[in-house]
Amino acid sequence: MVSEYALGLGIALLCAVLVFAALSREWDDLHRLLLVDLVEIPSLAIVALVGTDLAEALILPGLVVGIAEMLALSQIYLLKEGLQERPEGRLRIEVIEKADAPVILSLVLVCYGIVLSGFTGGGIAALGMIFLFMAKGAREPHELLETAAGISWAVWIGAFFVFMFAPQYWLLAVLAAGFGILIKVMVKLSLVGGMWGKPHD
Amino acid sequence: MLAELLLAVVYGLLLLGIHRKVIARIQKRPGPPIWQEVLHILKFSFKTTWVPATASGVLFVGVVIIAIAIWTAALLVVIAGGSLMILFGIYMLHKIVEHGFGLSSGSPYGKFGGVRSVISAASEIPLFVSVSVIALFTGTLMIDEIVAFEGANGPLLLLAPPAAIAMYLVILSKMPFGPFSIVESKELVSGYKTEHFGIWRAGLEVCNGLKTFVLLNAFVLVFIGALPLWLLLLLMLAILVSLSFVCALTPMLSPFDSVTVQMIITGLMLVYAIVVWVMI
Amino acid sequence: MMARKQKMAILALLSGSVCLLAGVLHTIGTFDLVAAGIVLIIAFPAFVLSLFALWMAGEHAGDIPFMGY
Amino acid sequence: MIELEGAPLFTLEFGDILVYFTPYTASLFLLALLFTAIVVLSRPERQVEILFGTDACYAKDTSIEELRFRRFMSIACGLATMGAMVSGDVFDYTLFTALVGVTNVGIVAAVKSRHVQNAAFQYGIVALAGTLPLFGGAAIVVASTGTLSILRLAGGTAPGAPLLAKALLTLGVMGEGMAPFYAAKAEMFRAPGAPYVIMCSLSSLLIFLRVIEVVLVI
Repeated sequence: MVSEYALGLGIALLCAVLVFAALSREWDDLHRLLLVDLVEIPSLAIVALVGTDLAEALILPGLVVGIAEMLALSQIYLLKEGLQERPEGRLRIEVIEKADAPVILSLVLVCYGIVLSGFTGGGIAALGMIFLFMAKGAREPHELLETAAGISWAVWIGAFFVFMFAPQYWLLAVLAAGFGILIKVMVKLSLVGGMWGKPHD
Repeated sequence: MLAELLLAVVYGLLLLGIHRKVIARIQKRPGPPIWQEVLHILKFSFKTTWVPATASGVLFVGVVIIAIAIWTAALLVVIAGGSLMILFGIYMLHKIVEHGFGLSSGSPYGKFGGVRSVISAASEIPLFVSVSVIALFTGTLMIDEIVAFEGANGPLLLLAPPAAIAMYLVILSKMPFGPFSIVESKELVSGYKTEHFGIWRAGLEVCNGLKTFVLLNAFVLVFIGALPLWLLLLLMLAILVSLSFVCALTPMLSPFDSVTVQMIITGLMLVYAIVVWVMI
Repeated sequence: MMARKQKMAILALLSGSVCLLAGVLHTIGTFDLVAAGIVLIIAFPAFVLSLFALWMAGEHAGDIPFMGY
Repeated sequence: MIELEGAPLFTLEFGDILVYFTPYTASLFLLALLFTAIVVLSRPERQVEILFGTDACYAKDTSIEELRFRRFMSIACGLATMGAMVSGDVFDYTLFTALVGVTNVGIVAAVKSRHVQNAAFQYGIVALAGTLPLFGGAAIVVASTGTLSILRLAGGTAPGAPLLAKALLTLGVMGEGMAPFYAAKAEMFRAPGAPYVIMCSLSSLLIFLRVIEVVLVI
């Protein structure tokens, strides 16, 4: 009887072999870039197969590094192909731009996100902010948001040090970590709404 | 320890001089005197020296210091009977040194030398195979324990001849005027050394003397065993002369062929390592 | 401002005596091989280069300037 | 472990995450540190180009902006390499290795030469594909032995890692810039800025030297 883990591993490795076969046959750079993104998925599957809390902790950094490489490669692709044009148009709905509703709706979402805290909370609060930015057609202050993200990340890391060196203050550390990741995820996701258009105009 | 260091520098340079002499005699040339490399150091150290205007100064000078330092470290590892892994690491790092020499000056000749050194990266893998086969046979990588193993079971040269051949080829690929010395072939003036003149070049030659001594010494220690000093030096000389014969009788390969041949050798060595691993 | 020759002489003397000291201390058994080795790895390249530089350093300023390519 | 490379000199544990030095990894760490220091201190060289068929030659200058970005990337690469040298658990090691891959692309990405950018892109594809065997190898190690700590795996208290995991780890590191996959990387060395470019080859060399140690002891 084959164990479930071995079966899963076999299937994931088979997928990996398929992707690599495709990668070796493909010569168009853009398509290869897309295929490489597909390589990430079986690799995450292999990590996920571990099936413990640790696996969850391992997937996140793996995913982050993968996405970082992906972004860097896409940027180089744009540079080397000389593709400089970016979409100019934005969502412009005058009714929404003038109304108060988006403000209220996003306020509700942000408040609910803060109540939830952590990853999910960050996601929901970010949704509210994205909605606000898109509806108002506003340009968010990138530098300010980046600074906020950086500080909250430092808070998150600091919380981990509290866990390691002063475990008796765990409640404080949990709160700090939850708050840190909330702000971090919120800010990072809300940048997605503002990444269009000319950079730094 | 200081005595060994000085001996290594002088004897290594002497070996390189003998290398040139033997090659010359095989090719029916008179050849330079055998202490030519020692004279070279003296000559270069008495030249006016500066750092080229286009060079990346810190790297240009720093790489000379690093070159001498890593091979001093390698010699100390061999003397102390330390880990073969460290020796292997230092050997691979010599590639970075060549790269640094070539690229730091901005000269196209040096750059080509450095890039050629980088593309012949396959030449290190036989050493790794040799190291891992030794580990499989003796169960250790510390040189003194390997020597003790040989005292009990006979020299590794007889137990694992292909590993010895692999290391021999590794030493060959670092010898000047050999089939694989594309990094300093004459169409690149002097390859990666082109722009290092005066005392920088003298420092590099000190490193070369040390390197030759360390590699040959490690070969004798690892594959034959502990010997009295005079016999060790004699055996090193014998191995060097055999290397000189190979260098004198083979043409320098083109960069492409050199890399291809090194890749084929690497492939064969890997197959051998797998066979040994399965058998033991 | 010290002359280049003098600077190199000091450096060579210093690194040379450090090398010698490490070697001697190792021989009489005060230093173990690792400690002496680390000292030697740092001091020996410095000694070699400063010694070479000492030989040819001009006693007064005014090297031939490099004119560029 | 003790037979292979000498006893650990220093160990620092944060639960599962640990940092340790053996004589071998300590020497590799010091080299990474040394070259990072050179990157910090050194200015890039001015590459001299010859106009083909003529006697004319000219020296290229590197703009300050490009210099800053590439120096930052090289320092990041040096830090990632140092991290890979000292980290005592397999997953952190693979993470740092993947980071070396990203920063290597970054080091040459700012160079305004089509050849270099093309090479960087091709290398990036290989490096990104290499993360699958890397993370996969680490995941198989933890799934089959229950621990990621190299010291515990080497000490014999945990069952040895399967051969598949070791092979995948080695393959992944080779994908980040070693021998057969090196072809994608060679053109990157056309780029001017020797101290930075050297970081590319030094980092992949050092992580390769480290993976040999990891694979032999676990």
